[in-house]
Amino acid sequence: MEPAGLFQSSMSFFSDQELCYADILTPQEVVARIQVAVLNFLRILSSPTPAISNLPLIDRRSSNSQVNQGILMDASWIFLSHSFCTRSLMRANAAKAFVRVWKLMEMCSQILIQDKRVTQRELFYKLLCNSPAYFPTQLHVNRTVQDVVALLRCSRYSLGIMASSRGLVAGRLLVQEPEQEVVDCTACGSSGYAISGDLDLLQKLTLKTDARYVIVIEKHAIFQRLAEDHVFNHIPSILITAKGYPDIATRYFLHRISKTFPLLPIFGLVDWNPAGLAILCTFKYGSIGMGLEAYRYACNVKWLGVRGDDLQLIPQESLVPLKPRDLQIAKSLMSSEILQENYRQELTLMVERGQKAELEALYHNGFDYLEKYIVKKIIQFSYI
Amino acid sequence: MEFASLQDLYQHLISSAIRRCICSERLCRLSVLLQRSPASDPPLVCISISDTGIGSCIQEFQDLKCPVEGILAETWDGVVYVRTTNIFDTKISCYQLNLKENVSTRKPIWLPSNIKHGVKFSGTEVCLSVYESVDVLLAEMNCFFQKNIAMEVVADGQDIPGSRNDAVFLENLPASSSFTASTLDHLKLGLEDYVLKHGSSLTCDSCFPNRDDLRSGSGMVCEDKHKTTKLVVEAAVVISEISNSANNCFGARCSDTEVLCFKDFAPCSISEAFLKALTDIDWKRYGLTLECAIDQRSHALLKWGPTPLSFHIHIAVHCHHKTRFDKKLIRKAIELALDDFKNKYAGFLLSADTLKISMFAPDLAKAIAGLISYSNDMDFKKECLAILGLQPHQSEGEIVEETIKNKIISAIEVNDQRPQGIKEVAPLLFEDGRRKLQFVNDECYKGGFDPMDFS
Amino acid sequence: MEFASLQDLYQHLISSAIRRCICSERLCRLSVLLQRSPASDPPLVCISISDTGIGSCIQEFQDLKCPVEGILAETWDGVVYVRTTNIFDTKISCYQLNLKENVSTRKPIWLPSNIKHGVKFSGTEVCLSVYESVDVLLAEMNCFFQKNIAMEVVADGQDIPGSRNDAVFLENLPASSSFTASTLDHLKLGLEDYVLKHGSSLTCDSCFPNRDDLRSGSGMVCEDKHKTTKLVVEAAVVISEISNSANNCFGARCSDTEVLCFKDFAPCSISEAFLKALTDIDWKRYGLTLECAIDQRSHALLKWGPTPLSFHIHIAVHCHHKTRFDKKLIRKAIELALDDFKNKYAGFLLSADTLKISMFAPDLAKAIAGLISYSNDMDFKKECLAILGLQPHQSEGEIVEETIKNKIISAIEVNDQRPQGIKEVAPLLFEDGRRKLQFVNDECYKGGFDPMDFS
Amino acid sequence: MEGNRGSLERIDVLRKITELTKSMIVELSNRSSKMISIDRFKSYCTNSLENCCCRFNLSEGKETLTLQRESHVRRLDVLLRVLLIIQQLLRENRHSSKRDIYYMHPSVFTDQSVVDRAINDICILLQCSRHNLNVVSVGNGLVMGWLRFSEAGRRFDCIKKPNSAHFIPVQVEEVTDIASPADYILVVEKESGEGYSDKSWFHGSRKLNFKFHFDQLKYLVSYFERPVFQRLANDRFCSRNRCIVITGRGYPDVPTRRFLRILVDVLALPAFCLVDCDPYGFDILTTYRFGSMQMAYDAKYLRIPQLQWLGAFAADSEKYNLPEQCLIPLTLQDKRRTEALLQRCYLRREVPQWRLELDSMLQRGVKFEIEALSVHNISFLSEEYLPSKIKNELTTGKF
Ligand SMILES: [Mg+2]
Ligand SMILES: [Mg+2]
Repeated sequence: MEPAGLFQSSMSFFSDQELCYADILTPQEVVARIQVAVLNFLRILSSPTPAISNLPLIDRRSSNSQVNQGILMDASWIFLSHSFCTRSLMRANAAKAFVRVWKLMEMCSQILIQDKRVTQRELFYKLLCNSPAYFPTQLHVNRTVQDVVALLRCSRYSLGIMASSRGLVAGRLLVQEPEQEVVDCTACGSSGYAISGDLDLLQKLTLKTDARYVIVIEKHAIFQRLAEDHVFNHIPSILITAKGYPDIATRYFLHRISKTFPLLPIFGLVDWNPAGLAILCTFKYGSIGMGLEAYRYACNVKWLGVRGDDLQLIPQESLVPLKPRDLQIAKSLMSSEILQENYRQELTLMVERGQKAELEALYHNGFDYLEKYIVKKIIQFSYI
Repeated sequence: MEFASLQDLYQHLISSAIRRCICSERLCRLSVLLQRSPASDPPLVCISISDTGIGSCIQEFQDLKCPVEGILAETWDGVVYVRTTNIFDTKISCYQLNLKENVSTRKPIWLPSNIKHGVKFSGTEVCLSVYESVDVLLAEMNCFFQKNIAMEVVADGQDIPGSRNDAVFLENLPASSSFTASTLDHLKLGLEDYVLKHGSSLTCDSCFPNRDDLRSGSGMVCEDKHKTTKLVVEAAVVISEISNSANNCFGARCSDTEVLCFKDFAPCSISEAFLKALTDIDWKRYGLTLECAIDQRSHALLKWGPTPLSFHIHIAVHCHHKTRFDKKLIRKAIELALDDFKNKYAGFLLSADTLKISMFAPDLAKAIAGLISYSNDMDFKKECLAILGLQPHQSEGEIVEETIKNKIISAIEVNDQRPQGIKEVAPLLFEDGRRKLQFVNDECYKGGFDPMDFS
Repeated sequence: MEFASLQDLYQHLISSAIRRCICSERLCRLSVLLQRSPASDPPLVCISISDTGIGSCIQEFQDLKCPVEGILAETWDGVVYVRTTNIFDTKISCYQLNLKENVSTRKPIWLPSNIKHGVKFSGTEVCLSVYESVDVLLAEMNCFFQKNIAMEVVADGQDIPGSRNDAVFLENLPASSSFTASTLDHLKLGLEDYVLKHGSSLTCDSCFPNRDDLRSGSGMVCEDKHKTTKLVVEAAVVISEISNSANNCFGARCSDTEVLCFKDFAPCSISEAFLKALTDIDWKRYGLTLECAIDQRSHALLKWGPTPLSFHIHIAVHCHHKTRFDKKLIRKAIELALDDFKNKYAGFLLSADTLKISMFAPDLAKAIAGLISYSNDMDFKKECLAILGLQPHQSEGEIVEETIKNKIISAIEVNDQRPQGIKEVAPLLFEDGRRKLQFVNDECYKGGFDPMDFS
Repeated sequence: MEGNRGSLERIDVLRKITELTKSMIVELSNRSSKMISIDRFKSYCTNSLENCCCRFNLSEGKETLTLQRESHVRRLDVLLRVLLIIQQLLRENRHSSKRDIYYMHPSVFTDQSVVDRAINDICILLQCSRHNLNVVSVGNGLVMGWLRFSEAGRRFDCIKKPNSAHFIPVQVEEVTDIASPADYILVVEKESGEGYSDKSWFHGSRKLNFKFHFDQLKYLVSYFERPVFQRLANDRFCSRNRCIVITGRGYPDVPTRRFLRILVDVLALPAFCLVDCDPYGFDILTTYRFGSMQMAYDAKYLRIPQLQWLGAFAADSEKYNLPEQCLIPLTLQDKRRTEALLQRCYLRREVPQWRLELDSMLQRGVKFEIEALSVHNISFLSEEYLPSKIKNELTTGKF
């Protein structure tokens, strides 16, 4: 794309406020956005009433999130509305953060111009050497990256920062990377097919499936168990895990599957504890902390298990008391507007019982029980 | 009013004379004559304070109290001779009062009056005789007149044979100042004079060769809440640069600030309320860090910490028509004077926040200059230079960075000059925001714990 | 010795009689006769305490002190008649003493003695007359004899016309116990009897139908450190099961423990030292958690917590030849009794640790039984059953698990029965002892965990 | 060596379980409370060289679990429960992870480390390796580069995309048909550094839990990116260098170490290890080369005695002119840890030059991460540092 065209599209991006999430951009596009930022800054600085322009950052706090309740489908997702927090140089306690944003943009721009990518750790070291006063710890880098994401509204990956994904997929899915052989995810063994952290690549994947369900699994070990047992051949399905709280890439991959195959229901298999529910909700709605990258990858995940109804299948000794951290997560979830009513009831039950149960507790009924359990839940429409 | 010392007494008498001069709203003359009787031992000195002000009434002296015992009692018999006339009087009244008598029972002894012979003038002369050395009195009075900058005083020198006399205060005012100027201007000019002389009678040429090296600001507050008397507080601020360290002048090297205080045209001692007013001022707004305010009787001393200032700041406050000091008005007046100063002189008295922010300017400029110079997009570079008002060939070197830095600093300083509270919100980098929420702090998203916050 | 009440007095007299019986080391008879004078009002009752023990000396009564005032003074004139003879005496000495007289000046009044006519016997009779209801006296004495289990007492009933009398204590001893038994055995048997009757004179058939339901242990400590008197403390422990809850008997349902205390064959009140001895015992070694020990005057009450026991535990302590209670000896004696008990009855009074360990038995048994029953190696199964002493057809069901569990529990209990201190410690039997230091920690992986050692 | 390990049939393990069971009930029937005696293994000692008798396959003594101590009975309870689960796994020929086992009785096991210990104890008792019990680790390891192999009949062809990461197979023992044209194997640590996590939530808990919940730590570690590995991937290192790159992502798990061992044995390639210049990095290095204390009983199958230490060395900070900010002073804990490391007998015995390097770090009092090398130039690591070091190693003929 020629520079002028890029400029044009970048300018229109900043004036078109219908988009409130981070785009996956090419390095050229990101550089163009940074250039617009520089020009605007200089113009305002050199105007007859000179000023240091404030940085409008999309507000990433929960107070700025809203729930979009689907009318036709029962899908809902959160999005960030168009309110900003503002970074200003003129506020002494925020001035450093303001300069950090520009310093990071400078660094990213250099990296992108060189057509390189760095890890966040390398970025830290580079910044530590350039400006030790501004970036004494990794945390400062991480926060500033979020600011830049919220300012330029492009994904972290687009800024030239390498992302890795913990995501794995197995089951009845054929994946083809551009100019590569087709990978059959039924034949990847119990370790599955690793989801790349390169969102650009994920965007370009060709996907094919004959599955009837997508099953999102909280735990790697459960995923392995199901993959080892070839559960996807008995229940025609695609298995996905992010090994805990999902990363952007895994969520994006799931999002792509749900867009490519809109008729496939997605089931979530998580622990019966507040963290399990939070993981489910992160797949379903996104999370505020993921910043702008979170919300566009919402998927309508149904909660298959473990739920309060299943406690009869679990021996008492496998129920563990809730810990303070669990209660903290529960409290935070409770306060979230997003949480649908029947989820809220489940959470209330956990808190009232003061207990939690892990997915593995179902093994009490034998290692092959998990498969039967999934089948039973699906055919009984026992998901919420 | 009661006096503990001779100094208090004659200072009061001089201040009253000055007030009468000011009230006459005409050019007046005030003279103080010290005349020693050569015969007496210890030496008896006659102090004569005469003015061409509006004339006095007997009540002015009737209420003065003097202790029967103490130093004053030993040096002075309590007797004052007063000669006074108002502009429309046909004669000059003369009387004698013993101020050591009880106030309520005190009776003036009327002396024969002098006929004015139709000449229209007004004035007062007060005489008293004290046992005191002329040198001591002269030194004290010198000191008094040096500090008394709340008004312009012109004193004639009289050369009477056999007496020792001295011009205690003589000043050639610059052409710009005139007797028609407001009392606030007088205060400011007076403070400037005081600063030029470092508070000493000798003008120190090595420090402040001329008035142009001084920068000053002033402010005034009135309180007029349906009260009969209008309360007015005036304040003036003068800043002088601390000159090179080779200068021997002590006052020029110490960055502490003397705050002079006047009440109804007379110097006055420092009250609790006055000190409180000084400490209550938000000095940080002016880039100053007050360490402490000390009562030095004749003035308040402000000590700046932790690093001393790189310039002198001098402050004078004048309260009119006030029976007591109003903390808030004093504070407000000084702040207005400081604000006035800031608006007149960009880059001076910048707030602590602004100073802090300014320190980021070089880094910010470097980052933005970096973004320009690393770019391989020539159009972009050209456009940037154009906006900065630079020529295309100036793209290299540190000139871009320097230009941006200067622009940033000037924008920061302009921002600081805006009066507090109505600080204008700077434009957004991308002018598209519909709802601006609020400013975020450095660690902006620290507080809220989001359970789903695990990106 | 001084007495506050009539009860104290005659209890002392009876105890002295018992002591004389015990000292004679022969089968003796002790009788208490209450005889009312029908004529008197308030009724005068003659109390006669006679024994066939070793006989007394006058000193025994000479030292007794009675208050001149108080209840005792009202009901009793202070006069005791004593008739006594030793085995080698030829006559029975008779004398009268007024115990209300001052001890130092008190003089016995000698009455005519009775000739024994060559018959060899010994014994003492003490008579006194008191104003008291026979019923009250009888009830008090009954109570006294019920608790006084430190010795076996046989009282003859006497049926004298015109007198009211009662067998205050009569017991058919089991064949096994004999008068040749030691005082320790007497204590134990006495405690058993006391338990069987729940401390009431009525034997409660519903609770403890017979002595076989009781389990008991006893222990004795002597202190003989070159002292002239040998200090002996004996203790007995009896455990009875708490029967079904339908039982109305109060004592049977409350799991608190009464600790009876005797001194030189007589019940005695509870001292501080005694309570301290009780609380000092390491009850956890016996699986008991002492909540508190309360002084109930006639006995100490031990309350168990937090969960009440599922059985009754009864304790009696007897100190001989001691002027004061020795905390350590008492504690030791009780612990010996408890140890004796544990050794006799496996599974009882297991230590808290052992109880905790025992709780793992079902889980361990379940796992081991699981390893056997899930195995598809038939030979192995058969072999295991053989080792466990089970028949091949018993391989199914819970019998294997139950058997293993019992074996585990018995292995655990065997360990608990070993006397303390020489408990076998075999946690880490290294074949070469050089490394012992490194692994002494039980939680060696946890404690000595190397944070960098992840695999 | 391989043969031994592979040939241990399930049936043999099951038979060993029955023998163990029998021995326990025999003890019980004799009213003996000694249930089990476990050999102790260790991978090193801290004795001076003369007194050291560490050997990799000899037990150091026995630990007897009795019914007399609560701690022993608890351990027995866990051990028997785990043994029962393992018996079931073996009978059904299923595989399970340590974590799966933990979740079977979470309230009894209370912590993953308890289960891990029981599994180690069982391995020692049954004289087998963890995989013989059908207990597999959730692999964290990654491999890329010039390598082709099969796992349980599935082909893995890393050569096709030499710059993308592949998971190290879970069932390492089933790996066959290993083929590679590579010149060497490069092992990189990349555990995270201080403050690496984005999540302040974890940030706070990390240090607290560090010591006792290493399982949790691992979970965290897996959370972090793998910078050096990614750096090499991003720089297309394997396209320019014929090599195999492996990372265990911090402390390597059993499959990663076993996989590396098999590669080294089968391919007979030199293996180089690149770790941070800090005590953790060094400990990771020793874990690869000598095995860990926990798995000492199995060290003979896990350690890689041929592994060479490539860097980063303390002297590199000067050699490559690292800015001062990148050099982090050793904390007191770091120093203690380093001193403890220096005591390990195998360093004196086998790699005295490593000791010198470690000691040099201690003397300098600073540590740094591999990423610090990229400060001047992002591609420095892959384009200069590694090639020159490896060339040096290969040409000086240490191999
Ligand atoms: Mg979970
Ligand atoms: Mg490291």
